[in-house]
Order: sequence, then C-alpha cells, then structure tokens
Amino acid sequence: MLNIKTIDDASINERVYQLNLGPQHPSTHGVLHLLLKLDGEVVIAADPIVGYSHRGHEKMAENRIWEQFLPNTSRIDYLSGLIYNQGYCMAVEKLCGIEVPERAEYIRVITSELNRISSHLLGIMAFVMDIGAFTPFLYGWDDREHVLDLLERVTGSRLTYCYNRFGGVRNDIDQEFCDGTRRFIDRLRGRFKDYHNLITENIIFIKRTRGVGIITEETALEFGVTGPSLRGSGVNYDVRKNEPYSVYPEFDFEIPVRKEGDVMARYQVRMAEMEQSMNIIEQALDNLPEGPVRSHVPRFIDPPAGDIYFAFESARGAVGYYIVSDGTRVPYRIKVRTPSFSNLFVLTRVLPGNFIADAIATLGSIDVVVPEIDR
Amino acid sequence: MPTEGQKKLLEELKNSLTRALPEGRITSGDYARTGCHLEVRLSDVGMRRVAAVMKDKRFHLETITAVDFPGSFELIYLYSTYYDDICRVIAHIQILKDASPHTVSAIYPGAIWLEREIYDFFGIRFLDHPDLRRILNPDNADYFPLLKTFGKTKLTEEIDDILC
Amino acid sequence: MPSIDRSADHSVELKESPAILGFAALQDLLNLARVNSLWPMTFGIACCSIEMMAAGMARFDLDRFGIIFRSTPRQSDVMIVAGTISHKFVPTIKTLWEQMPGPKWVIAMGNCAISGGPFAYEGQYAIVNGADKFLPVDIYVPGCPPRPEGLIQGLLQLQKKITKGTIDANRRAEKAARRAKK
Amino acid sequence: MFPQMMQSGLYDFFFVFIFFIISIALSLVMVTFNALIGPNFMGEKKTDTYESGMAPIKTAWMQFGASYYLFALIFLAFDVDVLYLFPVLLIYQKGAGFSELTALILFLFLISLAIVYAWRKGVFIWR
Repeated sequence: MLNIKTIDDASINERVYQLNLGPQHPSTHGVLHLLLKLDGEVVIAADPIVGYSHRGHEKMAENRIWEQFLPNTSRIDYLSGLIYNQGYCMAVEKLCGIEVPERAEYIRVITSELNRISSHLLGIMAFVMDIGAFTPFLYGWDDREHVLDLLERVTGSRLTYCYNRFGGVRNDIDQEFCDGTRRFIDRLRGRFKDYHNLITENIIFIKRTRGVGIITEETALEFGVTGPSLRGSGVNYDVRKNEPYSVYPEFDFEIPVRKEGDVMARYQVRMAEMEQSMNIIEQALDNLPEGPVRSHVPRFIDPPAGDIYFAFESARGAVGYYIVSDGTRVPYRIKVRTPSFSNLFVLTRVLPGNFIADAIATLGSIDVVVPEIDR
Repeated sequence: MPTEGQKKLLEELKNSLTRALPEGRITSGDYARTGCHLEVRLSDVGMRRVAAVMKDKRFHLETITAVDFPGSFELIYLYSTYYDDICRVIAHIQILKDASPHTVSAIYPGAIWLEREIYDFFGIRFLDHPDLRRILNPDNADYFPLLKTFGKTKLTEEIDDILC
Repeated sequence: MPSIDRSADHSVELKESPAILGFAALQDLLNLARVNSLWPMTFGIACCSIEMMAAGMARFDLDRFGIIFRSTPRQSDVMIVAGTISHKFVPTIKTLWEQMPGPKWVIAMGNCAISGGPFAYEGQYAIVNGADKFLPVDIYVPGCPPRPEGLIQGLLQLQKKITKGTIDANRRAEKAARRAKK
Repeated sequence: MFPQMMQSGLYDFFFVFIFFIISIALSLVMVTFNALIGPNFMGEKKTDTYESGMAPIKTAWMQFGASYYLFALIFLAFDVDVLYLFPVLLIYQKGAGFSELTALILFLFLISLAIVYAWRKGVFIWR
C-alpha cells in the first residue's frame, strides 16, 4: 500500500534539489510560493510564484463607479487599509479638484499614522517570529489591539476600513478618541524599552540578522525597491518628505535611514519609523483645527477626462494610483503601483548564496503582504 | 515652487531626451494636476532609449502599465527619482493591438515581472523577454482579463444597471 | 465568455471508511476528547487570516479552548479557509484537504470563503465563489473580516455540531445567566 | 519452576522480562487501537509527501553534502558517552567523598575533547 518511489539513477548524482517554500507556509505571511533551488543548505536560485490570492481589483475598477471602488482599496493591502483609502480619495480629489477641509486632512493623517503603527507592529513581530521568537508576537499584538480599539471607535472596522470619502472623512473624531490616542502613545513609548531589550539586544537575533540579505543601493535602484527596505540601504526616500502631500509639510519629523542594508537595518528603520509616526500623531493632535470634516461633494462625481498619477507612502513603501478617466462616472483604468511587488522580486537577486534560514529571515524583513502583490 | 535643483534636472532631462528621441513629443507636465513633471509621447518604439537615458540619470522604474484604448494599446512607463529634487517622468507609448514591444529588462531587471504582468493582463508579448509567462492568473488560463472585450466593463454595461 | 478554469467544480472525492470499532457510545466518548483539542491548520489567505491570528493571540486567546494552530496538515483536525479562494489556489487547497488525517472539519471564515464576498460579481474571472463548491464545509463564519469573537463562536458551534449538542457553549452561558439572576 | 530460577540467579532477569512484555503490549495497543477507533479518509494525494500544498518536484533521494554526516558524528560522540553514564548511577552513592564526581567530570572532559577536535577541523563551517 505504501508506494515507495523507485530511485531513478538520474536523480542520484544530481546535487540541486528544488524545494517549494510553498503557498501554505508559516513564514510566507500569506500565500506566497517561493520555488528554491538548493545545493544542500545553500540557495542557488529563488523564483517567487505569485497569484494565489489574485482577486482582480483592477478589473473591478473598470466596472463600478468611483465610489464603489472605495472598499476595494483597503482590501488591496489590508494592513495599511486607511493609508490606501486616503491615497485613493486624494488621487480622485486631485483629479476633480475637490477641496478638503483642514480638519479632515488632520484626521486623515492621524488615522493613517495610527494604521502605519499597527501595520509595522504586525510586520516586525511576524518577522521576528519567523526567526524563532514567539513572545514579542504576543506583546506586539497586545499593543496592536489597542490601536484597533481606537480606530474601531471612529471608523467602525478593525482591518478593512472604508472611512475616507471624496472631500473628507465619514464622521468626526471625538475627545475620547484624542485622549485614548495620547494614552496609547505614552503606553507604546514605555513598551519600546521592552522591545529593545527583548529583540534588539538579543544575541541570537543579532547573529541571525547582522550582515544577512544585504540589498545594495544599486540593486534597489534596478528593482524599484521603496519603503523601509530601501531606507535600510542608505537611500533617504520617503514620499511624505520627498513629494509632500496632504498636511505632512506642517509636521516636523525626520526619516530614519540606515546604511548597512541588511536585515537588522530594515528592522531598526521600522522601529524608528514607529517613533516618528508617534511624533506626527502628537503634533497633529496638538493643533487639530475645528471645522467641518467633509466638504459638500455631489453624490456621484463626474471627474474630467485625463490621467493622473498620485504617489503616497504606505507602511511598505511608495504606493501609486495611476488613474485614467474618460469623463464618465466609471473609471477607464486604475493601476495600483504596490511597493511589495517590487520589493519581493529583489529577492531573486538577494537570496542566491544564502542559507535557507537566512532566506526566510530576508523574506520576513522585506515584510510583504501577498494580496498587495497579487492585487 | 520648483526648486533650483529641480529646474536644472528638468532642463538636463529635456535636452538628453530630445537628443535621444528626436521623433518623440516631450512636454513638461503640470505636476499639480497630473503628478508628473515631464511627459514623453512616443509611438511604437523608443522605450529602451527612454530607459537608457533614465538609468544614467539614476531614476528608478516605478511601474510599467498598459491601457486598452479602442484603437490601440498605450504603454505607460513611470520613472521617478529617489534623491532630493523630486521629478517624475511618464512615457506614453502608443502601440498597435498586435504589436510586440521590446523589453527593457536588460536595463531595469525589475521590469521582467512588470512586463509579465502586462502580458498576463493584456496579452502583449514583449520581445527578448527572459521568461514571458503568466504571473497572476493560473498558467492554463486562456483569457486576458483586462482587455475591454473581456468580461464586464463599462462598455458592455449601462451605467444605470451598475447604479441600481 | 471564454472557458474559465473549471477545476473548482468537481469537489474533493474522499473514500471515507468509518471506524471498525465504531459503536455510538465509544464514538461519543471520543468526540468529547476530540472537541477539546481542535487543532486548526495555519492557512490564512487574505484579510481574514489577520483576524484569525488576532483570535489566537493574548486578548481572544484560542488556547483556552485547546485550539493550537498547527502549520502542517498532518497534525491538524480543522481547516479554517480564511480568505478569498482564487482559481490558482484550488488544487493546493484540495491537496491540503486530502493530506489531513482522520476526523476533520472545515470552517469557511469570512464572506469570501462563504460566497465570494465583496469580490463576487457576474463577470468575476479570478475567484471561486465559496469554499463549499469543492469542500464539505461544516461551519460558516460570516463577516468581512469576522471579528475574532465571531471565529470563536464558530469554533464553539463546531464543538456543538461534533458532539451533537452534548457540549453547547450557548446553553452553558444561558444556565450561568439564569444562575446569576437568582 | 520458580524456586529453581531463584538459585540459578535468573531471578533478576524476571523483572526485565516483565518490563519487556509490558512495553511490547503497550505499543501494540496504542497502534491497533488507533487504527480501530478512528475513521479513515483516503484520497489519492494523501500518501504524497507534504510540501506546503504543492507536489514535490523531485525525489529527495539524492546526493547531499558531507557536512550533514560530520554533524551526525559529533552527536554520536556524546550519545555513546551517555550510554556509559548509566552504570555510574548505580554505584554513585556507594563511594565516599568526591572520588566518583571527579571521575565523572574527567570522563566527560575527555569525551568533549572530540568536539574541540571537530571544531578545529572546521565541521561547523558549513561550506
């Protein structure tokens, strides 16, 4: 009954083994399939096969009106759903020339930065769990639940938000949300000491990540890598600073950049980025202007014909909406430029030559979200 | 409010692009409305020359996409720069429905998968592409989903039907 | 409409041979044991996988029900289909389902696994409208994504289904409520 | 039969025999009981090797690096070493003072020299 495969002698003297780091694997953060060619422990070639959670967002954009595509935006990258929501609304507002009241811009920045913190928390802790540390995952989720409570009070959902509208946001934030956010930020600042003791100074973590999976600036340029993976390689590129949008120019925050370009550098950039997000939230809360949260916009908008490209910064890198509109109530074409798509395929250049364990650490440090790649 | 560096970079770009692509129409775009500083309009060929000029100006290839217009395809190449003075260049290249444009993966290796995605969605075959196969749809799929002739798009549906 | 990959239509054929020593009393006794150690397989496809992880973490804590996430089908009893099922992924799901041993159950978590959810429309080419097209689904947990409490109630409902009602979390809760009122 | 066994010194081995019977019975029960009471689902891919949902591309019966083998040798060094520690348990408390402890430590030190030798020879450098 047990079918013992006959050993064909062709495979005996062959040293290259093909392993499926397949769709159902704890370390691929979703359904990413990495076909590895191995010589013993060393990776010779890595071929990412994607498409296992392809849902056809861009086809759906062509058969529904502008407002109906809003829920799709937060399901493309469900970890930074609010940031994608904000990006889509700002792209269409720029196309139609819709004015957004000052208070709505501030609320958008506050909720987006909170969303960025929750996305980084999950991205870092899942990556650290791939390396073998399970406890930080529990701590990280404890903090993340606080953020989700705050955002759920205002937006109504925990993960796939649909809070932004053309011309502003759905409803106003109240004093309870502001106090809750301040309490959360003080609490998270205290927790950073634990995270640094638990992870950054952990000798095993340092041994596993220092000098592993190095992305040089040249490779990043050739593959179009953006986001923390790029800022870990010494390039100071953040769309919030380089191409300021919304009210970001009114806050002073700096962009953490590290030179080494290895897995540890990308981790440190993400940790520092969370602290910067907290600065932004505090500054935004301090001078939150009064006023309406949504300008009057007709129920169905008719944008003028033309094409527009609007870039903004999500937790994983530079996202861009390329929208072609033919002046009717339905978009002609929406292309979503997602950062994980370019960040993932840099692995084909970075992984060869490492061990499998380093390959998994590098994949975790790139922090991909698979439906963002498959769209 | 373009900065000094930006104006200088734009001038350099315009000169080198007009030198490389005499037949192309190069106009400076209105950033506030279209998000791009420089627009290059070409037909049929020239994507490799644009890529070569961009590569030595240290721009990165943000994305390649295609739009299915009734008469022809339009390939969109977007380049932007990492460094201080922001500048984004968009290249619109009009190609016929059955044309097969040349790949730019020799200059930008990241373009391999971008072009595979365009083949997967539109059926545009790229010349000299290292391994042109489907990337997102199942390998045995025999349809190109983002064509306007495939499936449900605005052209085949009345808008009121969508609104109900 | 050109032919779309129809691999999802024929469901998984499994030759199920019931237990040799399978008289009812013994099976009920074993079900009590099986019910308190339902090991699901970590198999998150999309947004619902994040809420499944949230259910496993400290605040909602699935461990108190004896539910531990196993990453291999060989050691898991429940397959929680959490996310959108695309045509390209169907053969993999079938392989995983066949490779799971012994008494096994399926929970379709989220609207995408129930009926295609927000991505189901008349011209959809990429996804399968629901896990029950090719899997014997036991419990449907609606929501997009369902809250972790929703997933926990789904698992408790599965416990009730397995033990045919002898373990019923809701009845226990009602009894506790009545006792509290007295 | 019992008294003859007492004189001929086989008495101690009687317990070993009982222990042997119990272990055989236990393992048999565990295996067969499991096969009896559990339902069996047999699909055509059930006996394939599990490789995260995909069909394995090639058989794994092929050449592999020598470093795996050397790594196993080091484990063997300490495995045999533990075997010799079992009799030490029996006579440990009989002697006085620290003589047994020093003998034990000396023995362990000599065995671990094998590790140092392997380390110097570069077994842990994986290439």
